[in-house]
Amino acid sequence: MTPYLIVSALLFSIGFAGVLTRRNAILVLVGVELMLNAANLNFVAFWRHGPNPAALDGVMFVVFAIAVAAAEAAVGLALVIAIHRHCRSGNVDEASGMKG
Amino acid sequence: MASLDQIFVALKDWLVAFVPVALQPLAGALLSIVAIMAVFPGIFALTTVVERKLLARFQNRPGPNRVGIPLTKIRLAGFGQFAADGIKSLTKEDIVPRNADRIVHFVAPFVLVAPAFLSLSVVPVGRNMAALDFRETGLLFFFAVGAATELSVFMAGWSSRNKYSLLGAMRGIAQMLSYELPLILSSLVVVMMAGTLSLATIAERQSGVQWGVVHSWHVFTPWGFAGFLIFLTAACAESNRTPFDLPEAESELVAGYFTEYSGFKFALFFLGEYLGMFAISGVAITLFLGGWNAPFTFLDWVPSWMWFFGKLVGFILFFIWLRATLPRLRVDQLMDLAWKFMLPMSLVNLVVAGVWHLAASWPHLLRWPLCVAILALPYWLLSRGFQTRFKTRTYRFAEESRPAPATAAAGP
Amino acid sequence: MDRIVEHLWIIPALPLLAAGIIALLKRPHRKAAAALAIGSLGLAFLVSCVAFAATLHPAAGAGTVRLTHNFAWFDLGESTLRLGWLLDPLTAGMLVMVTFVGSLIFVFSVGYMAHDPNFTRFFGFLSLFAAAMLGLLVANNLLFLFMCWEVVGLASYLLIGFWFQKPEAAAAAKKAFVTTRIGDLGFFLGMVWLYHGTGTLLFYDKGAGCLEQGAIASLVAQTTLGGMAVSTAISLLLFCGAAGKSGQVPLHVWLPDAMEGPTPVSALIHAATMVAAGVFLVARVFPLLGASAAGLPADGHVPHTAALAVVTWIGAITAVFGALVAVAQSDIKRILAYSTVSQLGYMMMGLGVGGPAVGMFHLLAHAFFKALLFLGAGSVIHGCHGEQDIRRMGGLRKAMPATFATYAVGMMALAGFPLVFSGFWSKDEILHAALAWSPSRLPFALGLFGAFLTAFYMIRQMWFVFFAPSAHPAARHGHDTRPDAAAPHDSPPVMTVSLAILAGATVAMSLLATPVWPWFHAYLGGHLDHLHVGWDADGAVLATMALSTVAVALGTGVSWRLYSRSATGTDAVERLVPRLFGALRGRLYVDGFYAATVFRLNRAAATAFDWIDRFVWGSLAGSTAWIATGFSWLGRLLDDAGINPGFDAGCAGTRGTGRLVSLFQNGQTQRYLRLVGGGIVAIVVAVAWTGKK
Amino acid sequence: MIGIGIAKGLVQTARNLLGTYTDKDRLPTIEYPEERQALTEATRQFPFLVHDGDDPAKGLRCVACQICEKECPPKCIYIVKSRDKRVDYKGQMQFYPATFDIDYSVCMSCQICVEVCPFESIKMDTEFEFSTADRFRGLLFDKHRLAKSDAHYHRIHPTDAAESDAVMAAERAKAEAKAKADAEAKAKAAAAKLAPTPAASPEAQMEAPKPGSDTPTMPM
Amino acid sequence: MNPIFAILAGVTVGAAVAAMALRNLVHSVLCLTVSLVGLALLYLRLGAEFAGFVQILVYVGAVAILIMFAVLLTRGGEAPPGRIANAPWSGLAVAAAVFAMIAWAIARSPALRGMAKDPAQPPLSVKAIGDKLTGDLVLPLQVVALLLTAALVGGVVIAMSEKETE
Repeated sequence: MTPYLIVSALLFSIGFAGVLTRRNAILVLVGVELMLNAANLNFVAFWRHGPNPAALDGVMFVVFAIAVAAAEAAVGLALVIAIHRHCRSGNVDEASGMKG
Repeated sequence: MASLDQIFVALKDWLVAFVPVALQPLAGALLSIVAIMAVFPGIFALTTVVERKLLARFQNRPGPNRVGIPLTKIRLAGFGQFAADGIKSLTKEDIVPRNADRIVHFVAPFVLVAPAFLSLSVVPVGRNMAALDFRETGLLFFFAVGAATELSVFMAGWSSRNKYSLLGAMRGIAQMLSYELPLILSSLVVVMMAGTLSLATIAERQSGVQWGVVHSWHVFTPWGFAGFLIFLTAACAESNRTPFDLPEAESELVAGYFTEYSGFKFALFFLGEYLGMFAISGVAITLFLGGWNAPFTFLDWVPSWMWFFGKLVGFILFFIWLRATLPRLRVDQLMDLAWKFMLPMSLVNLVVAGVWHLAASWPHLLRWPLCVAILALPYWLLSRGFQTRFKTRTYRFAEESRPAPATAAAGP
Repeated sequence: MDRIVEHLWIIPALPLLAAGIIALLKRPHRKAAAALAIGSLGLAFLVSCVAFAATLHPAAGAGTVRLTHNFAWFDLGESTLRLGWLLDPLTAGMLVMVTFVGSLIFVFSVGYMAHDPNFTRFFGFLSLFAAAMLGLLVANNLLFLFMCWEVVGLASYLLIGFWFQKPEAAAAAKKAFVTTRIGDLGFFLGMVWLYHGTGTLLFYDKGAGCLEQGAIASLVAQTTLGGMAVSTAISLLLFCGAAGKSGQVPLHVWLPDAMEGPTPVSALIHAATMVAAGVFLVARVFPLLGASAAGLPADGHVPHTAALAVVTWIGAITAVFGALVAVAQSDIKRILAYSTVSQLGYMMMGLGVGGPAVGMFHLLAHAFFKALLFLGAGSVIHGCHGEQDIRRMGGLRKAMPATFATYAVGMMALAGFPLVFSGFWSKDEILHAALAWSPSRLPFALGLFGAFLTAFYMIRQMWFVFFAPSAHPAARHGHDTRPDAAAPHDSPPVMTVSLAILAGATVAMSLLATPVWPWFHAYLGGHLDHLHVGWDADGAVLATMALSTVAVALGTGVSWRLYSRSATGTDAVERLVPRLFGALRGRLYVDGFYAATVFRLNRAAATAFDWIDRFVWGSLAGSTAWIATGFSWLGRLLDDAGINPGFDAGCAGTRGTGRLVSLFQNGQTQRYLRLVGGGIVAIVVAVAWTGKK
Repeated sequence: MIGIGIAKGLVQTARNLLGTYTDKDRLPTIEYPEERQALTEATRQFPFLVHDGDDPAKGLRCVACQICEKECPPKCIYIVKSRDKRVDYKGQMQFYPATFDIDYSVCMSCQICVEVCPFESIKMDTEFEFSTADRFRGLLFDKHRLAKSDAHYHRIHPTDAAESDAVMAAERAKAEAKAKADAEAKAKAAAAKLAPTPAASPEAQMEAPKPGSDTPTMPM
Repeated sequence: MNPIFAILAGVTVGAAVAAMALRNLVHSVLCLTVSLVGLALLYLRLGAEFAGFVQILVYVGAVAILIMFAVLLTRGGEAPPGRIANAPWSGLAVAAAVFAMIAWAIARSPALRGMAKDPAQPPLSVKAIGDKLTGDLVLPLQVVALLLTAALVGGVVIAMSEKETE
């Protein structure tokens, strides 16, 4: 149990570090994906070791999270493409203007 | 007869019994792996020759018929060809473009072949003969593993740094993604009706008897038949076979995403494609054509694995036949077919399956026409829409410039 | 009987199926589309007739036939959401009317839209509309009714904007959609409140429905703002929706504009069916409106509740308002549109003063003759090649005799010519009920005035279209820009036959509700078995009849006299009272008023928020930076003074502060996120620390 | 409807496939090294040099006039003229090729050399199996490899050979006639020196230019 | 610790680090894919077959390809010149702090200590998942379906909008 949680925490932190530092917007999204997946690992681990595995709650969470993450990726990447068209750059720090 | 049917299972058990108990599962798995790694590439090797020979015959040529046993006069009707090809591809120079991304370029063919083997391992090739039997998620495993193919195609196309490769990869990914939907939806019908994702169970469920002597294959129902046709078409596209071979269209893109591969890696791509075709054919057989079941009850004495491989050979021959018959589609036609025809039809087929299930107690005379009608009407409407798109081409300028008497002469 | 109500869903399902199939068809499949649409609605008509027949024979002692069939839709946590079908005389009558009139309009459309390239799409939309409307009628659940109600709104939006290439049509569609949405907001709130209050949205559910004794009693017992009963508040909110859909006065603006759609659409939506949905809704939830502390409204007796009073007043005002504006319009369809507004007002008034039977009879009668009039107008427009201005028509009596004859029937029914026209009886009933309304006689007076105006503007229209000598030669030949176009011609049989059938129905309807044989009341009220032929009305009925006849005659006479003597070109009334006429032509400036108030308010609010954003928040944010810069500037000043090099350190510190402050404002998401991350860690550590203690 | 066309196509190709096993016309391929198609007389592959008699070294008809070398479009012919002369088939003294090479890897089989040769000495062969491991030496044919007997020529292209024999016979006849005339003229001149008769000399003058004017325009 | 778990965890975490650290975007995404496959295998080890295969199907089959397309559409096929990170040290420090916090919480959690070391494989049939999805969770399922549709439309609209104005 604990090793899984540690792996999950590591993945979360790695993703978080990527989100915090990488300049490229796509890699920021990749970091977010990693964070989401870390959470999913937690769900599965707790489902397996939790008190009531027959209720399937953890697995259902994961299934829904995957579906939502797919939607998030689609919209996020569309945004990145739109920003790229607009600013001619895929870097988050260059898209800091709030006006047009 | 039962002994012959289970001969391989018995053989495996006998061999495994020599190993210490603790290692027996491992040994069993290894044996299965060896069997798969031996049988299917073997079929692949034979298929390459058979395909070339048959295609030649379709085009009124004899095809390869020379290479036999070296240093003798024995020709084996050309079946030594695959060994020659194999040796050639193993010994050819391995060329990597200077600008290529070496690691990705190297890994891509393996990413293609490994999932192909994995997906073969869930196909039940006979009674009790599936290397991996996921009782809950067999079909899902197949589709999940198949997803890696797209990645491999992308890796190969991108890492080559060649516009043809990249174009081929993009085409290939678009095609695979588009056709995966009808593929999954049409197999979903079977999952719905069988109530399980396990391929072995699905195959077993088709051993019932209907109409006296016929085994209840799914293809003998309206939804099964429609689903089978959709699955077949989508399978054709998923395995990049003509008429859906746009990703590697030699006349347009040289060889698509594996333009920049040579020697052994090229052979791996070739192998991977064919293994993918075998796997998807195997799944089609399992889902619709009764798996390892005989078509008629009085043929049950033939061992189950023979039926499976017989059907597989039938599939391979059919794919070759298709390749010899149909010209390649254009990209827009390809997408239209997937999204405007196959996807709606597979959704309609889901409805039909539901109706079939609800009408389980009805007499056949009512149930059949109803389901056929629900299928036929959208089919008719949708294909009417296509007629304008696929109408016969007229070569305006060519015909105008042609002198009048020559037109009659150029008839045939 | 139960089988019928169980399978009531077939009626809306048929057109829905047709709409679905038509949606798959392609443009050239015109015949298939028309055949599907008409066939499905015709079938629905037959099924409706069966359902109607079922309501004619109530079980002994049961009073009204009221069949329900409820079923669970889905589970929502612990509660189950249930839907159901309802068959009672109200539903059955409306079903027959909608399917009958609808079928005729569909047939008419085949001729009217014959040259439109989007013929197939048109029939798809029509079928969708019919399906939604029928679904609305058979619903036994306010939520399902609301869903169909919204689909009706959508279909109407699509149909009004059918010629979306015309900017007016697109704008009209948008206007109709938005305006009715305002009413629907009220409807929705009312529905939610009703659910909150009663825990069900089923109308009738063996005593547990929201329109039955138990639920209503509990609603009446509760009070809300200002001592108003909850039932009244809910009723008024629901009435908001009805007012939006039925074009009652504050929300009527969309209806005349909706005439931009094809004429059959105007006939179907804005005369016969959709606008009637609001009236139908009020009739459907009448028990709620009529609920008072005394309990449910009994048959035949209409209580005086606050909700019904509002309905009455709004109805009366609408009736007169619509009629007044109609007097000054010159577009043939627009006159009819305002006439519809006015007649809807009558219906509402009838509901308020006389109960469902009165209002609904006017609704049904109006549906027939207004559909007739609209189709007649369509025939005229079709015959005049798209000309819609009545001042440029004239003398069409001879050119299109069939249209003229049927139009005259419709016009007389609308104006309420005595005895053989349904409009007379239905209007008369409303007036009679208004006369008996104890709170005030003013609605009666308004109704009478409306009757006068109705006759006036209809005669005006008839005169301009059919009688007036044509001053403009172009009018004879259709449009100005096409001098070589054919002369006005009568419409093809496929159109005139529909007109004739509707005219016949209009006259036939008049037999159903005379005081001599009030069949319709008995039918709606559920005492058909007590019905007998005979005069048992009081003197007030006769008096009302006489008064309304006088009003109609007066209107007819004045109008005829004014117009037949006047020179063509200008309007007689306009010459008499130009200012009033101008005001009326400008629709009493309601649209302008909205433009000047609501829209401007909205824009002003937007500007204000923009200003606040820009200056208040902007300057707040800016001032933070300014303060920081100020500090650093100060620091530099001190440094420049050079009193002490030690100030360098302080200066740097200040500048650092400034930079630090500006760090928060640099638009770099990642920096913000870092702070968030650090903050979370800090909070967790802090909490853990204090928790340990 | 989608599918009908596909089915029709499948039937068509299936007929083709099965037909190859039953119908000779559907499988026209000849398995080459073992089976060979009989060559038609018009077959022409690469040029060779004709020699009369048995000895290629002596009997070559070529007189090293180098017309073919000049005319050859890809310039694959290389000729070195001999220093001495020898008697040719007409019996005249002519040069002969000391070297005559044709590079078959360059030759494009256009047959122009054959067209321009005035001496019927270069002709097209039907041989085509020249595959070799050495693409430079192996395909550079010298005069020993190029020389083939007139009998060979008769075997592969009998009609053409007969024609060229006829042409050569005519030439030879003319040459002999000319030689005879020359001899007679010489004799007459000698006689005239001895006893000049005015009647005889114009005859001889008229006859003499005749063969000379014909020879250069002789085709083939 | 089980060696198979150690290998899987190592591959997953290592690939994640590579995904976040590599310069070339395509390599990053490929590493992300490896990491996601590793996660799927971890799910399998935990007995959640369904979740594992769905993870591969969706992430490898769809999301990874989607990201690849986005990378190529934004011309990210080449390794970008210049800096690839903004002020990396402070970001890393924050991330490390977050990790430390979570790890501390895990280490000190009393709830974890009470849990069984390796409980019996819980039954996980796809049928049960299906029943759950169409039973209790039907509303969330509908909502997710709506969300996916909205995301589809939204994605198309966002990615297309600028083109019209240009």
